[in-house]
Formats: sequence, structure tokens, C-alpha cells
Amino acid sequence: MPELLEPVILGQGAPGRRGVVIPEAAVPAPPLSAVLPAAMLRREAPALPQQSELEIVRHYLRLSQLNHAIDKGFYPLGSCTMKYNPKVNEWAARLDGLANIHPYQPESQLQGALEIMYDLQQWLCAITGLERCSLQPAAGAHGELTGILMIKAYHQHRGDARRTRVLVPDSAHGTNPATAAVAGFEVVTVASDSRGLVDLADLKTKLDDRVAALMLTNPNTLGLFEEDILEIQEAVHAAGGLLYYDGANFNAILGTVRPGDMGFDVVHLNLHKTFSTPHGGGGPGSGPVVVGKALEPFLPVPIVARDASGNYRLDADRPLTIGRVKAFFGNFGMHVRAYAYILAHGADGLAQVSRDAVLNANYLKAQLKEPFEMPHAQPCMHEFVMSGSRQKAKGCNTLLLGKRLIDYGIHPPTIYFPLIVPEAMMIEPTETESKETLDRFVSAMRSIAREVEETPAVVQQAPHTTPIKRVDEVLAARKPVLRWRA
Amino acid sequence: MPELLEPVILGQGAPGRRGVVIPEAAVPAPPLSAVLPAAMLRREAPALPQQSELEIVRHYLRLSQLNHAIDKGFYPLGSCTMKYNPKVNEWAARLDGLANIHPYQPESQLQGALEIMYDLQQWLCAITGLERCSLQPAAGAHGELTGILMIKAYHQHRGDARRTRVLVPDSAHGTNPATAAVAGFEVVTVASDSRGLVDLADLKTKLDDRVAALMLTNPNTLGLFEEDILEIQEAVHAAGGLLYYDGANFNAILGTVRPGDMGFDVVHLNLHKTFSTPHGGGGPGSGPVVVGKALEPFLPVPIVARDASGNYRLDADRPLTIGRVKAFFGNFGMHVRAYAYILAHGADGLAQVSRDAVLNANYLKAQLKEPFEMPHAQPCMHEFVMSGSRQKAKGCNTLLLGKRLIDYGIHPPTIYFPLIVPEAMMIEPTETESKETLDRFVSAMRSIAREVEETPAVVQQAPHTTPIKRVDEVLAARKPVLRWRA
Amino acid sequence: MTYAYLPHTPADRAAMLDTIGVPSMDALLDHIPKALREVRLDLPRPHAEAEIQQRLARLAARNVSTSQQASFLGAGVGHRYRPAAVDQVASRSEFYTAYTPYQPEVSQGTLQAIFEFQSMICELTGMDVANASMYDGSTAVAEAALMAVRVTGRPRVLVCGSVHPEYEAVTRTYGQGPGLRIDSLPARSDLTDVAAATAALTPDTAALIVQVPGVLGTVADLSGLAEAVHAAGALLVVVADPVALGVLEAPGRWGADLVVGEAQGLGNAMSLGGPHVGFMSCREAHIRQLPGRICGMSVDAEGRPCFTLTLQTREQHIRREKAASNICTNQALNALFATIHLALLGPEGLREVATTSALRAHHLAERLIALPGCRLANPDSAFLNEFVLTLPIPAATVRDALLPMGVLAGLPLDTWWPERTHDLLIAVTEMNGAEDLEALVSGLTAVVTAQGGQRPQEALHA
Amino acid sequence: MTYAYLPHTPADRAAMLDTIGVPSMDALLDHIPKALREVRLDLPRPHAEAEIQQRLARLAARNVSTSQQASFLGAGVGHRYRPAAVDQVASRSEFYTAYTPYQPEVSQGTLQAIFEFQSMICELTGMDVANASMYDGSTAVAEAALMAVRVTGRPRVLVCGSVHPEYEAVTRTYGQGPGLRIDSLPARSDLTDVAAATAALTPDTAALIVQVPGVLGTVADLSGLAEAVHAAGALLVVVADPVALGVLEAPGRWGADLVVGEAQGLGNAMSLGGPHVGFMSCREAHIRQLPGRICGMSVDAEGRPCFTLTLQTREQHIRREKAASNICTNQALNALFATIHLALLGPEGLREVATTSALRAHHLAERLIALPGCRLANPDSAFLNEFVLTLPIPAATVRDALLPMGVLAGLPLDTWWPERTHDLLIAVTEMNGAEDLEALVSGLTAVVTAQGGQRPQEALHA
Ligand SMILES: Cc1ncc(COP(=O)(O)O)c(C=O)c1O
Ligand SMILES: Cc1ncc(COP(=O)(O)O)c(C=O)c1O
Repeated sequence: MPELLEPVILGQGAPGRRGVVIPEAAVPAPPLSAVLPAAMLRREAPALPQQSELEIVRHYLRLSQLNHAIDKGFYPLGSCTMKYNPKVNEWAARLDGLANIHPYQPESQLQGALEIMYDLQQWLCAITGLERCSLQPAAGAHGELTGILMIKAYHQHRGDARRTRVLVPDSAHGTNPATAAVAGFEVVTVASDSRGLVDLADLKTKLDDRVAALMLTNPNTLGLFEEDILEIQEAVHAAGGLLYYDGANFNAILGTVRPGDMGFDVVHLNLHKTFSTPHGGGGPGSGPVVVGKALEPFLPVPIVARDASGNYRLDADRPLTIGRVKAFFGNFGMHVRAYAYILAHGADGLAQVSRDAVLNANYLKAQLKEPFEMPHAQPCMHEFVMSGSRQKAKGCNTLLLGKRLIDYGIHPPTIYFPLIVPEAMMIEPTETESKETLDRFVSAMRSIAREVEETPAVVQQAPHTTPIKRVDEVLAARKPVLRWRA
Repeated sequence: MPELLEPVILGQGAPGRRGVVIPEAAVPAPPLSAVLPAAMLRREAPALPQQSELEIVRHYLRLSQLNHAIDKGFYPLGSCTMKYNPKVNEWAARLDGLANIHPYQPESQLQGALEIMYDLQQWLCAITGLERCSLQPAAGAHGELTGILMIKAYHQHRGDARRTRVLVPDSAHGTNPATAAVAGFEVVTVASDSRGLVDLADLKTKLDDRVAALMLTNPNTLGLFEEDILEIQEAVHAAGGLLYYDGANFNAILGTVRPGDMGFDVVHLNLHKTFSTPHGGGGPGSGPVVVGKALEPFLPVPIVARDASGNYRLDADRPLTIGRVKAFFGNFGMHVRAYAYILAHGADGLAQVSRDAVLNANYLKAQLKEPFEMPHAQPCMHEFVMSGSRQKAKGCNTLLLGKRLIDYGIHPPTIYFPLIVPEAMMIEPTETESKETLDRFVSAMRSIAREVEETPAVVQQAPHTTPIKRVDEVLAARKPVLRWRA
Repeated sequence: MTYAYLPHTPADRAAMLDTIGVPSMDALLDHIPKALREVRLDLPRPHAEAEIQQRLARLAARNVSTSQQASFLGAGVGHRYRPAAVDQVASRSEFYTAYTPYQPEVSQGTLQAIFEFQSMICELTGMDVANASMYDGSTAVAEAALMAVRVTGRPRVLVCGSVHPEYEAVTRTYGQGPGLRIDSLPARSDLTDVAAATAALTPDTAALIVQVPGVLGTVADLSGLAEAVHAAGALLVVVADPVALGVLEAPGRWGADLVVGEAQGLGNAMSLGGPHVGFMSCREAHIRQLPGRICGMSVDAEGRPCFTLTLQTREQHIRREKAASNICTNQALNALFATIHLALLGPEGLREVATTSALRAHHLAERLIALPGCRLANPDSAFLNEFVLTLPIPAATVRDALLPMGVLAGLPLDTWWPERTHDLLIAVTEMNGAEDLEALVSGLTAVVTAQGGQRPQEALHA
Repeated sequence: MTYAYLPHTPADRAAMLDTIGVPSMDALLDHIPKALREVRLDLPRPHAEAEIQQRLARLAARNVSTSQQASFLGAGVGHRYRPAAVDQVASRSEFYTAYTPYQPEVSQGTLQAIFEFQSMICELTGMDVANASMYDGSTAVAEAALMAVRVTGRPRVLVCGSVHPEYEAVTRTYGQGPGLRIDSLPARSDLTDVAAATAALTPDTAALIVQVPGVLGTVADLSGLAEAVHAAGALLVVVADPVALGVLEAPGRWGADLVVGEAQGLGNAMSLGGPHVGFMSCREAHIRQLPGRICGMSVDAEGRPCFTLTLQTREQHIRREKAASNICTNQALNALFATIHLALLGPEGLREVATTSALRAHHLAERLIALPGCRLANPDSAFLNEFVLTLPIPAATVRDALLPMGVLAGLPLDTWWPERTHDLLIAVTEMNGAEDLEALVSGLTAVVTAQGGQRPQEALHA
């Protein structure tokens, strides 16, 4: 029976081995039992590893080498904007003056950090075309919750208790309905039409005085721009609802189109997507929220403000605020990286980012049209969704196409999302990939399409080149083993 | 025909792509041709890569993953002391105040750096039992050249022009004879006896008034302590010669035995071996030289000194100095790392380092005695040399045994050195390896010994698990391709 | 202008437009209403990398970091030693430039690290299962409250005074969703009296939330609390500090149903309050209601044990509006920092860090209460490494007076509760050696003794 | 006392001694004369990692780094911008914890990086082959002198005044080995006059060594020099600055036989003068005499192209006393920093760095010679980014006067040549923006104009 590639670190080593030596207390040392309630004293040591620094370093280095990553190869995971994470941003976030500062230090000692947050708030307002920004939310979903709770407070403040519904397109990301539900709203799904866009007629039937808001991603999760956006915003506002912008796809229009101009009342951005802060194996992210005049009073506190003499301070004196959504001031380390990213581009650079992202997506779509089913023919924005239905008919579904792509050194795209496309495969190349890399991706996908025809077994048993073969995901859920035990 | 695992970076990319953007000159910009002689202006741009930052990062990350390294697994390369490189040392060397300082800054701005060098000079004197230390040499061989040139100056200063010979044991590392030759001496080899030690009788026959010095490594390159060292030093000094100590094997006696007490006149140490500064893929190293009273006047300049008021300064006022062996003050980055390494151990810790190094080597030797030929039965010090002669007789020489070890995730030991042992395999585990790692090494070597008996082909075609198979080293020398051409 | 992160040359763009079959970039965008495409952003000009470094170095230099002073600020953010190996290993590209491990065959590194994080949290808390991470301690507590409501079907949550005030505030905001009602007990004091807590339980109470050590550092004897809470049909949620669990009993052993909290103090920078890393652990019975990602073991096609995300049916990308929580991106990399940190410390190292911090805190407290007019706010409560010193003059005045001496004396409690003007929350850790303790004692002595005649500032420059 | 880098527990040691079959550790050492084993070292006590960090942070803070001031110090050490990606990639464990790539099958990463370094040096210098690296510029020049002696069999070497004085000093020390005789021409002046140099050639001259740009920054027109040197049967050794080669002609194109120098300015920290990285390149004909390691291409058993160390028969571990040089460990990691730096810059980036530095230097020179009593020491010589300013008062006095203003004005030339008291060597690079130039100009103005009446120091505090 083969073993784990790398043994689990817990239980490794031997008592007495130490990965790091801690300084002596160097003060009189009464036993802790003399100062703490006996019942609260720990009886059994936690079974943590007991290894030298070398063994710990080797363990995690060997684990790291089992990962695909942007710095290793193409990672076209749709809706995640896996663009390059610039190295100067990592240098900046580790500066002593930005890493080793405590949120409760007096503002006089934090002017540099507060200036970074203040400038980023201003820049994100300029970029989105809206009024005021809060950097507090820790990720996109957290920004969604913040936005939807502000919308809830807005309607309550107007005594408008009937607005208990939030409209969500059927193509929306799972966090949208989940957020609306967690915020206490009833979720009503709006259908997409044959163009893959919001079905205006269906929307209008569902717009009434019970609707608090419509949550939209533009371009939507099919990578298509909602061309009727001006008509949509008019209809929603006419019905007394507000318009929420999910910023996950903002890389398509960054510097080119602004949600504020489209009539959105509140936007969340994902700094770990559009603004290049690293995805970190699943996080941390940052989901700043930018709002128009209507929702400004309800922003979480504190907001960074600047007084006449140019000093920066934390303004918590906002009576209508929905309160805090997170301790302290948000993921400041991500604010530093986004700040550096915006500095590297300026307005023209950011516009070029979104243009190249759209160019790259269309370049791939145009060349994969022929072997793969394309549900929508019109040009896409920064990503496109194609279907593996033709290949599935020959015994190789989208999951397997993705597994085979791994053998070509490329991370599979997002699969089986959005749900409205059968055997969906969502491809988002981002602007940081070169033409050569895109050409290699096209030739890989064409080669796989040929393999499906000629040697399907190769695709069905993929991946072949990885240290572990296909993983049994059903077993993991049936008999969950979710921790190491001594 | 298979291709290179990773294309050579030169010639990659396209004109206009940039890995880093340089600030504008922001000053009036006359063409350089107006200020430089026409003949000296470059006509053709060098064919360097033209790629984005992402492509460059991917190229070198993928290259790095092709390397074995200490942080990945066991690396028992004899005579190289591949011990763990502590991470706090890397943090220290990158501090702004230690990395971004220019050697020509006034001493008033360098007191922290000079204190580090001064303390390290003192500590290395204490550790070696000698008088004064120069940190200037850039590696062991460079320290050897410095020591031998000081010996040459010492004899010349005494008007003793007959001393044109340097005695070198047959087991000595290649740098010893090469150094003596480069320094203008005639090299005379001293034989080893059946114990694998310097043959006293042969030494005494070669000791006369033409001998400038004897170069010794103790323990020697067989990993055996030169037990007759006190008799040797007496004989050499009686004949008017000086005793040079090659510090490459110092990890065996660090903190336990001192070269000064053994009667050596000059020692070089390898900070990148004994004191854990990283091997860096072949460098940088640092070869400080420590001398007794006799050679003190000849040390290279400058030496770091401390005046009465505790200020540190560079003392170049040494009339008999052999002069500079390197611009500036030596590999300061390595001094910082060695400084931190010594702080982490103190005297007791350093003694434990050498004891565990000797324990580990004997632990391996005791268990490999039986399947492999051991030329010398007595206990070894920090390393031991065994022979693959039995296995060679069955068609698997030492080179192949090493290649097969790669498949077990272990870097081959040093092979075919010292030359006096046929099919030599020099194994130096170092003190930073755990018992579990040593046990895995023993089982791997025993398994290979069995394979030589039962399935020799597996050993003959090794390595099997590496991205490239056995390399044709003859072809590389016959038709050398030593650079990329457009 | 050229950009280091945009590889396309004009020739590349022309060739690609040609392959797509459109004359220009605008042709690809012309389905977007024209009015929306005339945009001029008011942003700084593009900066070369050297200019970015210079600008951020200057901004960093305008802050005073904790390395430049003796810092006694805790209050939910750990001023802890971070071994050099943690950042150097966790910051390998293969960890920080990967995303959520959707494809197990190319993400076993991230997956096993998550599994080890989950296992270590269970070892520390004594619980059965832990998720991959939450945003931070505050949102972990809020999600615990919502989870208790889901599990018990009850609408109220009882928050003890020991819980960090910002954690309670975040829970209130989250509570606006399901209309959660929060009772706090007792307002603004750290004392957790089991009897008083038990009395405040009602049939509507979904959970009692208690923090050990409390936000003011106290370690109450909570024997019997769990029994009382369970008897009332509610869940016991314990907010714990993983470093303190090096010496304090695992809450799982004294009846906790949910153990949550902040793990920033394990190897993560303070970074002005984020990114930190929340943890959330529960009993076997409540796994299906636990929010967030979870990694479990499985086998591959050749029978080799391996890891994969599992129980995803709880999550938003599958359950959508029925999901336990809307969390998608979490704090994976910060959890990795905590995992490597714990692996380096081991049980003995963690115990030593907690013990050294506590012993130094008790030693400091003894020296400070010897100063005129100074006393412990909770003299009868046991504490670990944080305590409240009541001062003869406003704590904010003392704090400001010590800044020029290079001492961050602690948190004036009127930051949270306006009426507690004379109370200073002081945290002591393994970072505060003898020099730090002396600096605080002499600083306070100068300020406090001077308050007799001169105003403190004058005393300083006498 | 426990140590983080020593894994053995007492139990481990006991078990291992048992397997070896000896009662104790001392038994393994008892063949060493007892007297040698009584050793007490006078060293500091063992420090915990946090204490090491604190002590080194304090030592670092006692230096004034170039980032804290406007620095115009060059003179063989490049104050250059280092893109963040260089250190983050070159400092991966797989690069810095490997050793010399003796086993090609597990070191293709290091080998291909060496091959790319060799190729880039050839592209810059115009030579046929380059080795893996030398210790630094000074030892590269010394080894070039010894190589010329080997190749020509002649005993003398002619060193031009343009060569860095410390490079000449190191060559003198190396020369003590083979009894090399060094003639310098002309003493202590940077001017390289082709006619004068040609005249100084003798039948014993193995090589003429010239530096471009010279140590004082000048770029002489060396047309015809190579022809003259070759006519005299000697080799032309050119000491080059790889950054300057972004705009200066490759020496291989104007007759150089050997091109050597220092590549620290490509991505390596100044680090008080080391570790830096020397490079050495030569013609096809002289490969067998080239010291140091060399990487070449080959194929593996499956015909896949790959890399391996080659021509090792020249090296000490094979040729022993007949080896070309005794070098074993070199500056591999620093060569990797330079390689990644050059890959990021590309031809255009390198040209821009050299051009920006030169334009700023010429602009600064113009403004400085407008100051009373200030003039260029070599007004008729072309220069690139370094020049010598002759001052009305001693250069060391001026340097010291500007330190408190946060300006490192340059190198007073009496550091090398005692008689040149009033000369200041000023280097300008892409690191010196407008603010730096203003700071130097206003600082010098204050000092120089004040020298009329008051001593400079007074002028400063007026
Ligand atoms: C379209 C969309 N909306 C929202 C989110 C949630 O963002 P986060 O993961 O930052 O919480 C995602 C995340 O992938 C997304 O793709
Ligand atoms: C025994 C011995 N002596 C000398 C040296 C030369 O040291 P360096 O490589 O630092 O020049 C070595 C290097 O491996 C060695 O093993």
C-alpha cells in the first residue's frame, strides 16, 4: 500500500527537539499553578511536532513543491483573475514600518499607514466612479455582506419595511445568494436570456416594492457585458430598489468603464483579483466597498479621514453606520500591495490592463471555437465560458478535460460554473500572460480535443504526470477524516 | 528528439517587453555620442532576454525545482559540511544597515559593521587558539593562498631563501598543492601509512632546510584524526618549517580541539562549511585566516582594530603585510551569518556541534561496515571514506552507487576523493541531521547493496526518478558548447 | 510607457486582433454603451519600481513601529516573536501564488498544510474538527453566534463581558441579518461569574459566548459553566487565545461546544490589524453546520492516501442561498504562517512562550502596584499576560507622556468605554525583555510621582 | 540548553552510541591526545533566536546605510537599484542551499543558471567564453595577469593608471607567487594615452591591463591600443563595468584578449564590499588556461540536451599542482543574482540604467563646476557616470561637512593617493534622483562659498 507523499508533521520527531529556542523569562518564576485557577490549567500537552528547524523547513518545502502556482505556470481559473503578483508589493508589505504596527497605537504614530489607506480610499472612488470607500471587509463575500446590510439599513432608515427581497441572476456566483440569505433577505432568481444576459422582461416582472436590491456582476459570470445595464439601473431605481455591483469581474473594465457611471449604488472590489494581491492558497483577500451618496451614511466605521492640516485620522463618528463588520481596519497588508499596484500603472496603465485582459480572452475564444462548444458567439470580455458537452458525448467530460490539461503543465480552468452552462469551463487568462503562453494553451486544448477523438483513455485516466493520481472525492465526504489523531 | 527541460532565457521574449521599468533621467539629455568617444560607443545591443517580470520569475522558479538542496533532503557531500543554513542568518544579512553599506563610507558610519567584524575576529582566535585573524579571504582556497604567501614572506623576511618546498600529504585536497604551486613553491608529497595517517618516517625524510611548510588537514580527508600531530609539529618546527592547517574539516573538532594547541602557525576556516553560511550553488564562501605570533606581522591589510575609547577602525598600518588579497574587507555578508551562528551556540553549543557530527559519522560507518569495504577500521571523526570496490567487482562502481542513491531522494556523497582510496565514497552527515534521516540513509545504502547483487541493471541505469537521465560528460568536454549564441 | 507586468508589444496586439478578426481593440468593446467608455481617472502617474520602493519606504518611515519602542499593547493583537523560518518558508511562490485547492492533484501542498492547521487547532482546543480558517477572531465569533442560532433554532445570544468589545460589535452587525438579539453580561467588566451568567440564560438563548483569557486578561474559573449552559439548552462558545492554550486547559475538556478566536499571534505580523487569521472548531455533531472550507483525507486511483477539500455541500458555491455561510476566500496563507510557527514551537515552545509572558506580566504588575496611586483594577482575578492598571491620572495622559521615552505603555480603556478614563490595559509577552520592563516602570514612576506638584510633562523635562 | 539546529535528544545519542558499540562520546575521541581536549572557549553564552535578532538589529542600526542618505560613492562598488524579484527568486532554498553542481542529474537548475551567466557575460563583453565566476573584480584581474604569464611565458605585466588601485594591489600580492613584475603607467593618473602605453611595452610584457571606464570615471578612446599590444606579443586585458557595457562597445570588438571585472552592480547588495562577483572571459584559443569552473551543454541517456560542469581537467581537484588556479568555491549565488537582474533589465533596461546614470552625472558636473573654486580634475576626458571634482578645500573636509546634511558626497582621493587631497571622486547612478542632486549641490555650495571667510563648519551652523 503506497504511503502519503509526505508524512503529516504532527506526531513527528521526539521530545526534547526544538524548532526554535525561546528566551528565558529572566524574572522570578513562581509556578503558574500559584497564579491561575487549578481547573483552568492544562493537563495534557497538545500533540504538536517536536522537530529541529531543518526538519520543519524540509517538510513545508517538500509540500510547496506539490503545488501548481501562478509563479510556476499558466493558471486560467475563471472568475479568480489569477494575474501575476508583483514582487515589489511583497517587499513593501514586509517593511518594518508597515508590518510591525499595532492598530491601537496613537494616530500620531500611524500617519504613514493612514495616508496609504486614505489614498487607496480616494483612488478606489476614482476608479469606480463612486463617492466614499471602506477598506474594512476582508474579502469579496465579506464586502457583499457589508453592501447588502447597508442596503437593508437604507430601506429601514426610510421606514420601508416591505423590501424583503434581493434579486440575483441565475448566473451569479454562489456568494451572492448566500450573502442575501445571511443578511435575512429572500432570494429571487432572475433568468438569463439566449444572449446569456439578464432577461429584461423577467427582471421587470420581479421588480416591485418588495425588492431591496438587484445584485449584478458586469461583465457577468459568462464573461459577457450586460449591454442593457442603463435600462436595468433605471428599472431597479424606478421600483425603489438599489443596484449592487459584484466586483469579481472588474478586471474586464478596470480604467475603462466605471460602475458609478452605470448607475450602481454600491460596489465591492476584490483586491486579491483585480489589484494583484496574492491568492495565498485561498486567502487572505480584501473586499473594499465603495458607495454612492445614498448609502454613504451607512458605511462601517471607522473610515480614514484627512483634516485641514493634512493629518490623517480614524473617523468613527457616523451615527447611521451599520457598525463594524471586522475588528480593526481591514486587511491592511492587502491595502499596501494594492496601493503599490496602482502606483505601478496609473490611469493609462490600468486601462491597458483591462484591454489586454479582454484581448487575451477573445484571442483564446476565437481559436477554441472550432473544437469546443461555445454557448455564446459574441465577443467576450476578460473571460469566456465554453462547454465540454461535445467531448462528454465521447466519454470525456469537462472534469476529465481539466485533469488532462494538468499533464500539459497548465492549471484547469474553473469547471461546472456558472451552472446555467452544461459542462461549463470558464477560462480567464488575465493580461499578464504572454502571447506565447496563450498559444501553448490553444495547442494544448486542441491536442486534448484530438486525444478525446483518438485516444480517450489517456484523457479518462488523467492526470498522469502528477505525484498523486485522480483523487476519490466521494470517499472523502462519505468517511470524513478531518484531523490527525495521535 | 527531446528538448531542454526549460529553454535558455537568452533570445526569449520580444523587443519592447520589460522585466523592470527604470526611472527617467529627469535631466537635460544630450545624446551620449556627444559626450563619449565615437569608437567606444556600443553598436550592437547584447542579446539579453526581453520578457515581462512574470516570465523571468517562472523561468528561474522552474530551474530551482530541478535542484537537490539541503532544505529539500539529506546532502552528505564529504568535505563540504552540508549542514543546515539557519534562516535567522539570512534575515540578518538582509538588514538595511548591513546590506546597504559601502566600504568607503567613513568609519563613523560603519561602527556596527566593524564591531561585527572585530568580534568575529576575536571569536575565531578563541575558537582556533591563535592570535590574530584576517576576514579578508573569500573562500578556503583563497585563505590557503593568503597563508602560504605569509609563510613565504616570513622566510624571506628572515633572509631564508632556500625554503622553496611545501610538503603536502597524498590525501590532501587539490586546492593545497594548487595553492602551493600558485604561490611559487615546489610541491613535495608525503605518503600516508596503513593507518591512513601521515607516514612519520616518510615525513622526516622530506623535512630539511628547503621546506617552508607542511600543509595538513586534521582530521585528514579520510576523516581520521592525525594522532601524531604533536610529534609532527615538533619535527616540522625543528626543521625550521611552519605548519599550515586546512580548516575544511574543522567541524570535527569545533569547540573541542584547537589548531593553535596542536602547534599550527596558520589556519584557514571555511565559514560556508563549519559556520553554516550557505553554499549558494558553489559560493559565496569565506576563508578567514588566523595566525600565531610568528606570522602576525604578515597578515593582509586592513585588520579591524578597537581603540581605547571603544571605537572600531580599519588598521592598514602594518609594514610587513603581504598586502591585499582582495578589494575591500572580505565577504562581509558571510561574517554576519557566522556571527549569528556563533551567537546561537556559544562555547557549549559549538562543542555539541562537533560531538554530534562525529557521533553521526560513526553511527553510519558502524552500520555500513558490513556491505561496503572500509579501508580503515578505527573510529572516524566527522566523516568517513568507504570504497565501492566490492560493488565495482559486480559491475556497479562508486559513480553508479551515487546515481542510484539519487532515486532514494539523497544527494550522492563525494566520490573518487581522496585519490588514495580506490572507488572512494566520502560521507559527511553533519550534526544537523536527525537519527531518522541517518537510519533512512543506512537502509537506502543497504538496499542499493542488495540491488547490486540481485538487480544490477537498476543501479547501472540510475538515476530513474530525475527529470534528466545520466549525462554524457565525455561529449561535453570533447565538443564544448560553453555559451548560448543568437 | 512600458509596464513590467504587461507583456504585449504593439506587434503582439496587432497579431492577436488579426487572429480574432477585428480591426481594433475598440471593436471588441463597441457593444458597451459609448457614454460609459469616456473615462478619465484622477490617479497618480505610472511609477517605476524604484520610485514605488522610495515612496513606500518613506510612508513606512512615517510610522513608529513596535520594533522602535518598548510596546505593551495587546488587546486582541499579539506582539509575538516570529521565527525567521516562518516567513521564509510560507512566502515560497508555490504557497502564496496558488489559489483555493480545487484540483487536489496539483495542490497537495496547500491541502496538507490546511489539514495540519485543522489538526493543530483541534489539539489546542480539544475539539473534534476545525475549518480551514475564518477572516479573523471577530468574524469567527459572529459566525459562531449565527451557527448556534441555526443549530438550536433559538434567536438570542448571551455575550459575556470578557469578550473583546470589537468582537461583540461585529457580532451585532452580523446579527442584523437573521435579526439575532444580543444580551451582554455584565456590561463593560471582565468578571465572569458563573452564577450570574447562568441566571441570565433564557429559553431563547442559542449560546453563551465567553472569552478566556478575557479581553482585560483575567482567567476566571469557569468550572460548572458548561453544565449550566447545556442544562438551559444552549451552546457554550469559548473565544480562546491559542498561545494561552499552551498553559490553559483545552476548552473541549470543560464542555465547550464551539471554540473560536484569533491565531494572528502564531507567526503573523500585526500589520495594523490585518490580515490576521480566525479559527473555528466544533464537535463532531455540528460538522454539517460549520462554515468555511474543510480539508479531509482520501485516496488516489493507486490507493495512495492524500488530501482534498470535502463536505463542500455546506458551502456557498454548492448550497447558494442555503449555505451555512457566504465565506469563499479565507485567510489560507495566514493559517499557513500559524501552522509553520506551531510546528517550530512544538508543545514545549508554546508552553514556554505562554509561561514567559505570564511570569513577566506578574512581575511587572507587582512592581507597578508599588507606585503611588497605582493598583490593579481586578486585584482578585487571576490573569495570564494582560492586566488592567488603575492610575491616579488619566491613562491617555500617561500613555502620551511615555511615547517620547520610546514606551507604548498600553491601551487606555476609554478607547472602548469612555468612563474608564484611569484604566490602562497592559500586555506583556516574550518580546518584552528586562530593558522593556525597566523602561515602563521608570517611565510610569516619573509620570506618576510627578503628578503630586507639576503636570507630568514638566516632570519629564526637569 | 536546547539548540534549534541540533536534533539529537539524550535518548538519540544513547541509542547511537549503543549501535556503534562504545560506552560514551569520549570513547570515540580518546585517540586524540588528552591535553588537546581540555578546551574552554571565551565566547558569548548561547542566544535564543529573538535575542540574536535584537542584537543584530541594534548593530545594523549603528551603521548609517545608503538608503538613509544621498550617496555618491562608487569607486568599484555599484550603488544600483535592485528589482525586488531578484532577491525573492535567487533566495529560494533550492538555489542557496545547494553546493557546486557535481551531480548534473540533480543540479540542472544551478547548471543552467551558470550557463546563462556565462552567455550573458559573453554577450556584454564580446568574448567567446566566460567562466562561472571569480571572487570579485580584484582577484579576476590578478588571475588574468597570472593567466597572461602562463599563455605568453613572459614575466612582466603593464598596469595602466585607469585600473582600480586595490585591483593593482591584489595583483601585486598574487604576483609574489610566480615572481610577477608589475609596471604601472602612469602612476596615479587616470589618463590612458595609447602612445605612452605602447611605448612602455617590452618583450617581457605578458599583458597590458586597462580599465574602461577608468577608476576615475574617464572613457579614453583606445582605438589602436590592441594592435600595438598584439604587435608587442602581449595580451590586452580589459577591466570592464558590465553596466557601462550597456552603452560602451564590447571590448571583444576592439581587440581585447581577456575581459574581466566586477558584476556586483548587477543585482547584488554593496554589503560593505562583499560578497560581490568577479567575471572572467577570454578567446576560444585560451579556454584551457581559463581558471575557475565552466558549465557546458551535453545530452542525457535519452538524448535530451542538458548542462554539466566541463573542462574540469583544468581545475585543482584534478590537475592539483598543475592546475590553472586554486579556486574551488566561487561566487555562484551572487552570479545568479546578476543573471536574474540582467534577465529583468534586458538590453533596453541596461542601456537606460547606464544612460540615466551618465546624463545625471554630466548634469551634476555642469552645476558643480559653476561653484567657486571647483573644476573637473580631467576637463578634457570623456566620462560616463563618475568624475573627479577638484575643490578649493580638502575633499575629506567637504565630505565630513556634508555628512550631517545626509549627503555622502563621494570618495576623497587621498584615500588612495595621499597627495590628491583636494580631489573628490563622485559617482551618480539611477538611484540619485533630483532630490539627491539638489542635496549635493546645495551642500557643496554652502561649504565652498563659506570657505571665503569662516571655516566650513561655522558656515554650516550660521
Ligand atoms: C463572481 C464572484 N463573486 C464573488 C466572489 C467572492 O469573492 P471572495 O472569494 O473574495 O469572497 C467570487 C470569488 O471567487 C466570484 O468569482
Ligand atoms: C579539504 C578541503 N580543503 C580545501 C577546500 C577549499 O575550500 P573552498 O572551496 O572554500 O575554496 C575544500 C573545499 O571543498 C576542501 O574540502
